[in-house]
Parts: sequence; structure tokens; C-alpha cells
Amino acid sequence: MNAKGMFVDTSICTGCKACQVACKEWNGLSGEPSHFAKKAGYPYRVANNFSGRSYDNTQNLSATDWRHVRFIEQFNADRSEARWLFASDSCKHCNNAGCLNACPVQAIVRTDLGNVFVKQEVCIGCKYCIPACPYGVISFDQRTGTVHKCTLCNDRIHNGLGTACAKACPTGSIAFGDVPDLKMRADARLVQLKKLGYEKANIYGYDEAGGLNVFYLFLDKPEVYGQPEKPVVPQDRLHISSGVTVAAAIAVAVGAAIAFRERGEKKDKP
Amino acid sequence: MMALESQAPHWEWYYIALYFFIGGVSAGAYFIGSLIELLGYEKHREVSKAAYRIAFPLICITPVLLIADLGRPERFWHLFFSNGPGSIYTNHTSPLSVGTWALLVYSGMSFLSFLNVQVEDGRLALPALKKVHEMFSRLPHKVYAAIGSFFGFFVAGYTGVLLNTTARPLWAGTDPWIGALFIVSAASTGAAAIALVMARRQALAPDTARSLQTFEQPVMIAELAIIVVMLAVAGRYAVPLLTGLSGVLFLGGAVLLGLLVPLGRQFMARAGTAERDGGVIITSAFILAGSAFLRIALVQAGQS
Amino acid sequence: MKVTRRQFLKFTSGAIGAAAAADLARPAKADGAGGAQKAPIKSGKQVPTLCPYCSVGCAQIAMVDEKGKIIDIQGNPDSPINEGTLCPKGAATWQFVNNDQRWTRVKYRAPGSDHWEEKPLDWAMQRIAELTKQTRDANFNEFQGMPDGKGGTVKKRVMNTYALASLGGATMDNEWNYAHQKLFHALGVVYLENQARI
Amino acid sequence: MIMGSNMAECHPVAFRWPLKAKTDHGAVLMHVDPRFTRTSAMCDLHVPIRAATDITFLGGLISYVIHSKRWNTDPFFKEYVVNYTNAATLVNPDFKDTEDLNGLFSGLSEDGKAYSPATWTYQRHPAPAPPVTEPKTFTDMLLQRVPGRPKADPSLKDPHCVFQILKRHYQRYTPEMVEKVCGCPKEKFVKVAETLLNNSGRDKTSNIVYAVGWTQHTVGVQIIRCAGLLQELLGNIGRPGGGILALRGHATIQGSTDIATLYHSLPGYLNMPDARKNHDTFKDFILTESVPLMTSYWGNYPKFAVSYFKAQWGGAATKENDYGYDYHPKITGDHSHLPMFVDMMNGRIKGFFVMGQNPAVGGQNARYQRKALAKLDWMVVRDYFETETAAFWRNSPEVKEGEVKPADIKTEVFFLPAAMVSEMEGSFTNTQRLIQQHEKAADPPDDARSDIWFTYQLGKSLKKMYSTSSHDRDWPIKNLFWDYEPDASEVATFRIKDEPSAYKLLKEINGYTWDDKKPLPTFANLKEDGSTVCGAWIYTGVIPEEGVNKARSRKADEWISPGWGFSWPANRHIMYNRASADLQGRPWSEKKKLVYWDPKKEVKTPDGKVTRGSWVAPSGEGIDFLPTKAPSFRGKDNGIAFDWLSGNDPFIMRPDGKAWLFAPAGLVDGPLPTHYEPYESPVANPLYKQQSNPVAKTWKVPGNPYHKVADPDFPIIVSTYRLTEHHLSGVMTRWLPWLAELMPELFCEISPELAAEKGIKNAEYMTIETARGKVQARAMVTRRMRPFTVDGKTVHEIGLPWHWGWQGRAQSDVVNNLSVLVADPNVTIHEGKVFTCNVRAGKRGGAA
Repeated sequence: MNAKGMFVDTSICTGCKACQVACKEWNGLSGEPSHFAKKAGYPYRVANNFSGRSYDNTQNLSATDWRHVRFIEQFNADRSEARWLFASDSCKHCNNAGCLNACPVQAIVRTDLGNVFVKQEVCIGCKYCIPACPYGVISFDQRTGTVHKCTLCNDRIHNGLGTACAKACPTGSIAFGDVPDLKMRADARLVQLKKLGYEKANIYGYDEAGGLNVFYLFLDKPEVYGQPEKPVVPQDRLHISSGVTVAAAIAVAVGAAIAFRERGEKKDKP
Repeated sequence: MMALESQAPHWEWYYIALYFFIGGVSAGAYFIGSLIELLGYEKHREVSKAAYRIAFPLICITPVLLIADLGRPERFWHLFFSNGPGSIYTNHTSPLSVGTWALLVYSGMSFLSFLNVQVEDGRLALPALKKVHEMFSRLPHKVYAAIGSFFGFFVAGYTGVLLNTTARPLWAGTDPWIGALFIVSAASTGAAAIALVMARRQALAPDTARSLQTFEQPVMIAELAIIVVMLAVAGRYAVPLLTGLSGVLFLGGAVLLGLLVPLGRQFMARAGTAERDGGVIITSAFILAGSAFLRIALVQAGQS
Repeated sequence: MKVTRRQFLKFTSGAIGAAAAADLARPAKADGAGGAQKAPIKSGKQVPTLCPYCSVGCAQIAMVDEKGKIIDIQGNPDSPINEGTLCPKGAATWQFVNNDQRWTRVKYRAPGSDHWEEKPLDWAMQRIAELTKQTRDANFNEFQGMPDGKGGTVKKRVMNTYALASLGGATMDNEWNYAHQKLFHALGVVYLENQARI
Repeated sequence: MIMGSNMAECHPVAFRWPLKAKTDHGAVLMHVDPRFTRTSAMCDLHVPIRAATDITFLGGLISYVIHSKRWNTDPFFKEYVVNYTNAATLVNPDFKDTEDLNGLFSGLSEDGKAYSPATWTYQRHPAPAPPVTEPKTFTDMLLQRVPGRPKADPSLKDPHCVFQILKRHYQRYTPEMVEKVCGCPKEKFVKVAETLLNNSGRDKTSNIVYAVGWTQHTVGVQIIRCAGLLQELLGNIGRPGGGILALRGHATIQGSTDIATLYHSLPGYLNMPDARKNHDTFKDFILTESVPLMTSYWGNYPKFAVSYFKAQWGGAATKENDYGYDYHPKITGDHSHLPMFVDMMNGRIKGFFVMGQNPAVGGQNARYQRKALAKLDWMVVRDYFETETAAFWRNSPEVKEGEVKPADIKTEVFFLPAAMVSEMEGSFTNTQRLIQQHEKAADPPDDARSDIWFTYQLGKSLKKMYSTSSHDRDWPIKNLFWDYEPDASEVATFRIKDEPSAYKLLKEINGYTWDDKKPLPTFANLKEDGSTVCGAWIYTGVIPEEGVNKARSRKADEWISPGWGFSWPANRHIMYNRASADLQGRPWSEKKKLVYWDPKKEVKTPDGKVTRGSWVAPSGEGIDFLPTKAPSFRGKDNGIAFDWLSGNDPFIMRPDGKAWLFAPAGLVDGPLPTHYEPYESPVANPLYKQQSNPVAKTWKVPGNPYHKVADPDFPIIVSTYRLTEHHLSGVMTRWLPWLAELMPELFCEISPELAAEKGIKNAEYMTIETARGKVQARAMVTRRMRPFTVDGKTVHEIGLPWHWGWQGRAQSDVVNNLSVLVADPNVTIHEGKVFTCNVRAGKRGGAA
């Protein structure tokens, strides 16, 4: 069966954040606790997360924000170049997933539809998957003691539905479907944009991290959208760091053998 | 290169960095002790014994630290049987998974070595423990010393590999050197811990002291060298390690107090003979503290 | 290629190639179920409703569980207006309905008081009706002098009261607007306004 | 072209369609707006203009179009404009334009407060001989009063013809003038003009989208008219893909205008009886209102009005008592929102119902409005949360700062919890006039009740209280026709059993025959003899037969979707769609085919005869015309309504059947849109001596001070607006954590140039000040805002979204503490989109 995924065409994203809310609605996620604080005279906590970074106040993905819309203002001083880019980010469901590779307890699994999700009943909350993700997707929630991230709406896609964010997206910027079909669509859109003069337009995610099941059409370089140009899946380097460490261990062993032998012999042979 | 947006795991330094430190000391000590036993340096039998007496109690602390940092401590057993009791699980791409198993094996070996020492000195009183000792007494000591020494090194080093195997700018940027750094640091602290314990009991023979120093010095120099290489490799990603509180801990604590001061003291003492007990205690304490600072700084800076 | 709206809908709401049900929790079709993992999904009675926010008129579907509680509100994919999509406000409708700060009891503030009191609904309705009658009866104008255009005044039948006013209604049903203007015109209320003037 | 609207932000789902047109069909999207918004980001072209210079920009487009080569050479434009608009109509030679009177039209009263439209009228042929001599009915009375047809010059050469007047009126609205007044580069203006021209014509249409960016001005109505003019000249009205689209704010703001809870209007756009007019008797009312309109479909006014009064009082409304007309209240002045609060402040209003609205945040000069609330004897708030309006006595800025003490506020306040949309049955009318039903999914919790429950139960109690009264003035309550008891099946599955029947209400709105209570399928069935009941004639057809509610119909298709909901009137989605065909009734082009004349089609008339020829719409679109009236039909000179209108008069609601380039009646501030500066402006009017709309409404009362023109203390323009993440005064969004965290706090969008001048830093606090109040906001320093050069002078503009108050999970100062009570003279909509202010770095401190 083909992997399911999403194609995010950022050129038609209006930055409305419907995807962020629709995700929370379907997945039962609360407001991000760190965005709210107690205020005297009120029985509820009040939002205090104004960032001043364009219209982006949620700032990053977290255990309760599985989607995050970025706002990039590109204006020169006389406004002859004026562009405001929007892009909705989420877990990319990498085919070579750092989080899954790092999980010591098989809480992070890949299903038959290619999506990577955290089995909440298995996760022990060691948090090692968090730094293992090259995209900063997965995050810990104090309230559950476990990590959370986008599941690609595991329940929906295994019941024949699309993801909640794609369903809500008013402009079709987020499209859900079979990855090969989405790629065809992405390629066609890229050709269309290039013809219209968007020279820097590019597709991000065909090769990165073993191929991303959630991939993007950007109008500018990936870094502009906060995505690494060449993301490295940490475990791809594992054999090198292991090797160097073993070498160090051998060196120390040899050193110890020499250090203690010297003294020992001196004493033994008066 | 590194991810621009990777997230910090928010590990608490007093659990994780201290685990790295204590595990390192234990493993380093055990390694020295077991190596002496394996190579048959009978003269240093006291060193071996001191090492085993240090290694096991220290390693007993570590699971507490590790489990305490889990979001769901009651599920720690998933590390071994994530598919349910009876079904053993290990993830070979996860240093954490493999390291946990290594820690388990190492704990067992260090326990047996510890029992041996106790029996040898006639200090084992508990009948149950005696029984355990008898069960394994047919096994040559060198077998589990060898296994323990292998996994001990694993315990000392995997924590560094674990940090390298992430997308955090500092940890990934210093790849592949933290593992090696932790290995040499574990070795020097292991030796320092042995020296400290023996000196306190005034059981440190001058020759032994000299042997330990002879071991420590090149290791500490290597440690310095690895630090230099690591910083060079990391480039701008090393900034968090060199600035702020982490910078103070790292440069002032780990490098200055933990490496340069002990090296200097030992160097000055060499003019005469080995340091005397009091001096050894102070120097060793510096080494140990420096190693703790090193790990705290690395863990904290990597998360900032 | 001419993309029809239905095809476009399929792109965006869930299924390219392998067609999948676009609705909330319909059971998976054969191609979706083949070899798929069983995953539990919320389900319930689906009731067509509308987004309460702006004037675009997005259709929504509310999902109701067996206890009669609304457990989910999403866009209605059949609608030619929104085709299942919603904006962030529309997508948040469920939290609007199920909100821990929503007031569901009558509150009363006596004149000069510094706090709310909880009151029974019937009591409040009765009191409001009495106040309405009192205020109307005390301030009703059957006739009023109006300028005659020649500098004088002329008595005209106005049948109104200036002491009652009503504001609001553009978020409330057509039926309510009708009933409300009907009742308030019967009472003689002329200060009758809603958000359509904002 | 999107102008006066931030469509992508405020109507994100509607924006799906223009964006789809862009990506799939190569449509060009243009955004004309002072700010670079999320809409601008998605458009091909963003044209920045200084706030409130829209008429200059649109007037410039008009002038550009009528002088352009394409417009003067493509015969399409002439055919459309000469026949379907009043371009050729001759106007009273006494009419004087703003060019003649330096910014004023002829007819301004001596005190300068009001216009008389006497000189704006058409030249007419003599009145025809009436067909009836003895009037028996209102219709007969109208037939006696049919005016002569307007005179016209199809060559458009007569100096008194509308076209020539228009041309002269806009002759100074050149690209250079646009640059000077609007501060936008003229190249960008020309690009907009060329794009509109090139995309209008026989096979192309252009569309203009607007919202409150146009309405909330002292010239709001005229801005919209100006866009109408442009679209009429471009032949874009009544055709698919054309038109001007109003994007309105609330879920059923259209419905609440159609079935008005507005002081000046009865349901179905009938006028409210008004003691200032000759409305003394029912006959006076009917004639005053319908005579000027009778040669349009409004010739049926008597039927609509009688059916409304019959709905009001049912059996008690008889021919003998003029259907209860004398018991209906009359207005005596402007009772709209702003004067309501002025009169509240004066103590005239004692009891106040506020439902689903939050004037303590959303009202202009909100501080004034909150203080007015304290003058009430009692207030009923129906809402979901403890809104700022409900809590004004408890923790408003005035109370917190000690200016007002709760103990001194004698207002008795009731908070009644309301039901959510999904917790009740009813219908909404969206911005496209589409009526849709929402069904009840669950009971509202605890004591929360639907809105109709409240009004119905209140009405029942009052009827009971008044049942024994013998006062004449209590007749309207005693006799109010008030029976919406639910059928058992409607409430069977719910806890709340006394919920009134929404169906019965909608059926009454739709209309039915009084005797046998059968719903009316169309408004053509309405009668003026009291035999039909109809709450709002324009909605007739939504319940065409018993048990069928078209608002519930949910069959969509690829295009117009006539099977989805019900688009009033008579399921017509594109109004005046006769204009989608040419004079002969043929589609203008295959691509733009919608409604056209099929001469072969056989039609059965009601009397059983078969005739040939009919207007058809294969898409299922309702035909906004008499289906059997041939294009060649010549209207009867002495007839009314459809009889008077000819086969090429598409604009059936206009008394000449034409779209109005020039408005001979209906507007109080002039027949042609003219650039006036906003009431508060940093610059003098560069076009005329007349600074601002001469008849704008102002309230010179304590607590409502105005700034001077070019006031040195308040040199900066401020616009208020909305964001995607919140709704209006925030009652429906600020309590929701999901939305609160998206936009947690008030911010002020400010250009780096102005920020640098004032020492304001991004994300830090700044204070915005007017004579009405001060608010603090976080600064959002962004190049999306820009200074404008107006007539050589630099003018700064800032932007403030106004969603916040002191309650809820997202809290900030109330932006409307800054705004002022000043309004459009036609409809009393406030000028919230532009006023002046000053800014400084730092928190506000002191009084809000």
C-alpha cells in the first residue's frame, strides 16, 4: 500500500492557522500551557505569548501544537520588494525518522501507511527522541509524562479519512493523499510557478531524511522557512561516533596497561 | 548541517549530568580495577579492590537518577520489555537502548566483583549474598571482570555517543568527540576516585600513587586535546558551551579546575616524589569535580 | 485539465487517487481498510449545522455521542461554500461550545451591588417581563408633536416608547430577528438595532 | 480587485475561491489597501493607498475607463451602458455638480446640514393618462399616479445626460491626482485600471470585493456606489463573475438586515413608519413609500406591506382597522446605535436588552458607551461568557481606576446564558443572501436557552400581563399574533420542551394564506386584501409548501448549486441577471452565458394557454426577470411594476429599470460619489474646498471630542480592523484557549520609519492617544506599514486590530476607547476605519 502523506503548497497558504486549530480540535489538544499565565482577579489563565515576530505567536511545534504556521516578512526599505510568506509546518513523517531510531522502548512506530506516531501507552518519557528529531517536531508534555507529535491523524487515515488539518485548510495549501500522487501534483505546481517567474521555488522533502511523507513547496530557500537545507538524521552518524569512542577506549586500556605494568615490574624486580 | 529548529529534551542536570558523571566514575574505576585483575598485576590488588568497592555502590545510584528523570518512571521496565513482559527488546540504532542493556550487564558484573572483594576480606555477612557468591564462584573472576570491563567502558562512553547522536547544534556539532571525551574523562575520574578513597584510608602506597598518576596525566592531556579538537569541529555551535553559566562551568570548572589545576599540582609534586595523601585527596577531588562540571556544562549548554 | 470543484474537494479534503470518504467518521471503504491497522475513531450522530462566526456561511457537522453531548464540530464537505474547510475560528467552534468558562446559569446584579448572584431562570424571566411592562407603561407615547415644516408643530400618533432599547442580532437566527422585531414593534420600541450597522 | 476588505484574513474560506481562480484559471488578484495584509500577500498586485481615499482611486478608475481606447472602441461597453444604465437619461438642467460648487451639489439647505434632491431629478415626458378612474385598491391608487418616462439621449452627447455629468464630475480624477491624494504610485494605479479594463467585456468579467473597509466611513455609501458605477461602466453587473461583493461580518448579518432588527426598517426592506414623513395613515404610508418606486417591482409594495401587518396582528388586523397600522410604532428621528447611546447617556433610555453584542468593546468611543450603560435602570445581557458589557459595572477600566464606583451604578443587570448555534434550530442568511438551516444537535446546558426561546417566552408573559388591559395603547401587545408552540415531534428527543418552533417562525416569514395556512411558493402570490400573511416578502419561497424547508436542502453541484440552501429572492444567486444577455436576449458570449432568451421554448400560462419564448438558465439559476417577457417587449406607459418595465430593463427594482450611474433619489449626500476627507484627517482636501462630507452625522456632546483637521496634536492616521484569529469584540473567540494563544494581545502595526521617529521598539509597549482616550499596545514594527506622501507631505498611518477587552483569555486595552461618534449620513455607520491619533513609546499609565 502506498504511504499516505501531505503536500504543503506554501504558495497558496494564507497564514490563517485553521490547520493549527483543526489539529487541536480533532486530536483533543489543549492550549499550550506555557502560553498562559495566572492573572489576579480572573478564574482562568490569560494568554501572554505575544512574540512580536510577525503574526507568529505560537513560535514552534510542541506537545500541544502539532502544527505551526510560520510568517516570513521579506520587504526592502522602499517596499519595491514586498513579500509575506506563510508556511504551515508539522511532523514530516520522515522515512528515516530520527525519533523512531532513537526510541528505546518502541513507543514510536511506523504504521502500514507510513506515518510515524507515538504510542502513548508505551512511552516512558525518556525524552531522547526530542533532540533526535532534526526538525524539532517532537516534544514532552509534563501533564502526561510522555512525548507527543503529529500522528498524521492515525485514527482518521486508518478509517479512510484525510488528516484534520488538510480537511480544514481553506485554500488547499495542505493536501492529503497517497505520496506518489501528491508528488505528481507538486511537480506540476512547481512547473507552473517556475513559468510564472518564481525562480527560487523548490520542493523540499523528496530526498531529505530518507524522503519526507509530508513535503513542501517553498518559494524561497528552505532555511528561510526554518528548515535545514540538508537535515542529518542523527543515527546516520552513529557508527562514526561509536568507532571514535571505541578507539578512545582501546587507547585508554593500552595506556592503563602501560602505566600500571611499569610500576608493577619495577617493584617485582628489585 | 545541524537542524535549525531542533528542540531540547529538557533533561534535568541533577539527574542526567550527574548520572553521566557517576556512571563514568564507576565505570572508569571498574575498568582500572578489572584491567589490573585481568593483566594479573598482583601488586596492585589493593587498587583493584578499591576500584570494585567504588564501582558497585556508585552504579547502584544511577538507575535512581535515570528513572527519576523519566516522565513515566513506573514504566521504566519498558526499556527491556517494551512489548510486554517476557519479550525482550533492544533498538540498536538507539544508544539509549543499547546503553541501558550495557548498564544492566555492567551492574551485574560489578556486583559480582564487589562480592568477591567482600568475601576476600571476610566482610560478607549476609547469608543470601553468600549464596549468590557461591552460585557464581565456579565462574573465573576474570570472566566477569572481562565482561564488566567491556560493558563498563560502554557505560562510560555511550552517554557521549548518545549526546552526539542528536540534532542539537552543540551535541551534533561536536560529533564524534563527546564519546571519546567521556571515555577519557571516565578513566581519569576512575583513577582519581580510587586514589581518593585509598588516600583517605591512608592505604595509598607511594608506588601505587605514582602508577595512578602516570595513568592520569596522559589521559588528562588527551582529554584536553579532545576538548580542543571538539571545539574546533563544532565552530559556532560551541558558543553556548563557552558563554554564560555553562561557559563558566566548562572553562572554569572542567578545564581549569578539573584538568589544568590537577595537572599543575601533579607536575609540581613530581619534583619530589608522588603527592602525599592530603595532596592526592585534593587533586583527585579537583579531577572529580571538573568531570562533573564538564558533564553538567555539556548537558546544559546543549539544551540552551 | 479542467478541475471541477468536486475533484478539487477531493484534493484538499482527503483523497487523491484512492478515493476515500470525505466525511467525518464514515467507516473506511474497502481500499482504505485493506491491511490497514484498526484504529479507534470518535463517532456519533452527525447533525448539520452552521458556523457561528462570519457571514461566509460555512456548513458544519456536529457529532453527538449517545449521551447527547457534542463531541466534535467540523466542516461539512458537501457544502459548495466551504467544501469541508474552515478557518481557525470555525475550526475552534467545538471549544466555543464546550468551554469551561461558559456561563450556563442566570446571573443577577442588584443595583449598586459589587457582585453577581445566581438566580433561577423563571425568576429572571418574570422580573424582566415586569420591568419591561413597568418601563413601557411609564414612558409610552401615543402622540408626539412633530415639526410641521412651517416652524410649528403638529401632533402625530407615534405609539412608541423611548425608554426601552434593544441591541444585537446579527449573530442570531433569522427566526429570532423576526420574532424579536415583531414583539418589540408591538411594545413600541424604536431603539431597535443590531450589528448590521457596524 | 479587493479593496476595502482584507478578504484572506476576515473571510478566509471565501478567499478559497478567488485563490482557486488565480491558481487554476489565471485570474489576476489585486489588493488596494493602506496596509500590506495577508490578502496582499496572496495577490498579484498590492496597491497601497492612504486610508479613506477610495473615492479618488475609484473615481480615477472611472475617468480612466471612459477615456480609454478599449472602452470607446469595443461596442460591448456602449451597448451595455446605454441600455442597461441611466447613462443616457437627462437630468434636471438646474443640477449643479461639485465641479461647479467646489465640492458641493446643488440643493444644500441654508444651514448646510441637509440636501434637497429637487434638482437631482430626471427630465420626464408628460405623465400618461391613468387606466383607472375610480381607485378601489392601493394598486389602483398607484395606477393613477404613474409618472412620465424619463427623457434620454442614447448618443450620450446631451450635456445634461448622466454620462456627460459623470464625465465632467471625474475629469480631474487623473492618475496624477490619484498619486497626489492617495499617495500611491501612478504606475500602480494605471496597472489596476488596465487590468480591470482588459478583464471586462463580452467574454470576461471583473469583480470587486469590499467589506467594512468601505462602509465605516462618513462617505461609506458613496464609496460603494462609486465601485458600482465603475462596474456598470465596465458591464460587470448582473453577469457571472462580475458584480461587487460585500463581505459582511456576522453569520446572519444579512438576515438581520433583511428581517431587520434595525430602527429604520421593517422586514423585507419596507420602511419603518416615520412621524417625520407623511405616514399619518396607512394610505399615506403606502403612497409615500411606493409612489416613487412603483414603476419597478416595488409597484407591489402594498401587497408586501399589508401582508407584513397581517403577520403582526393576524386576525386582529383587518381592512377596517388598516391592518393595525395605527398601532405600529413610528420613529421620530435617528434611533440607531450611536444616537441610542447618546440618548442613553442623557437618561432617556431606562431598560436595555443587549444580545450577542458587546458595545463595551465594539462600540465607538467605547468609554462613552460604557458610561452610558451606567445610566440605565436595568439591562439584560444574553451571551455565553461574562462579556465586558455584562461586567461593565464590576471591573471596567473606569471602575478599576476608581473613576466610577460599583455602588454608584444603579443599573440592575441580568445575565441570561444563551444557546450555541449547534444547540438550536434556525436559519442564517450569509453574505450571498443564501439562507441555510442549522439543526439542533444537542440541548444547551443548564439554564442556557435559545434566543427565540427568550423572546417567545418574554412575549408570552407580556401578553398575559396585558391580557386584561383595556388601554388602546396596549392593543398591539394584546392582539399580537404570537403562537409558535412546538409540535411534539420537534422537541421529542430534547430535554427542553418549551422551545418554540423555528419552523413556524420561518413559515410566517415565508408567508402563507390566512384562511387555509398554506405556505406561499413565491411572492407573486402575495395579496393586498389581507388574505396573505408574510413576515418578509423577499424570503417567500424558502418554504414553498408545508413541510418543505429549502434552507435545509443540501444538494451541491459544480457551479451555482441552486439545490443548496435558498438564495433570496426566489433562489436567484446573481441579481439582475437579465443583464447577462444582450439587448436581443442572447448571451454576451458562450463563456459568460447565464440567463438568456429562448424564443422556441413553450410555456404554459396560468390560464392554460401555451406561448412561445422564455428566459432560461440551464444552470438552475433563478431568473431575476419576468420569465415570459420578451427582450423586445415595450413596457406599458401607464402600468406599474412589471407592466411598466420593458424587455431590456434588467434592473427591475429600479423605477426606470436601469442601473444608476447617477442617483436621482435615495441618497442624502449627493447623486455622485465625491472625494471628501474623513471627518478627522491630517490633510486638507486636495480636490475641493469642501473638506469633508457636508452632511456627515456628528454628536457634539460631552465625552465625544473631535480632532481638528490637520490637528498638530494628532497627526497620525489610525485604522482599526480585524484579524483571522479573532471575531469582532472577541466574545466568541477570546475565551477560547485555541484562539487566544494565536493572537494573545493587542498590537499596533507601525512602520519602521514612524517607530524610529518615536523611539518605539518592536514587541515593546507603546501608547496610542486621542482626545477620547489612551490605549497601550505591543508594537509590531513592520515594513508592511508605510508612510504616505500626500501632496508632498509625509503622512503616517498605524493600524490597530480591535478585538480585545479586559475579560477573557486574551486581554488588552479596548481600542474603541480611541474612536469617536461620527457617521455616514445615509445609514449612520460610524467612521472606524480612519481617524487621527498620536503615538509614543511606553505603557499608557493613568486613565484609559
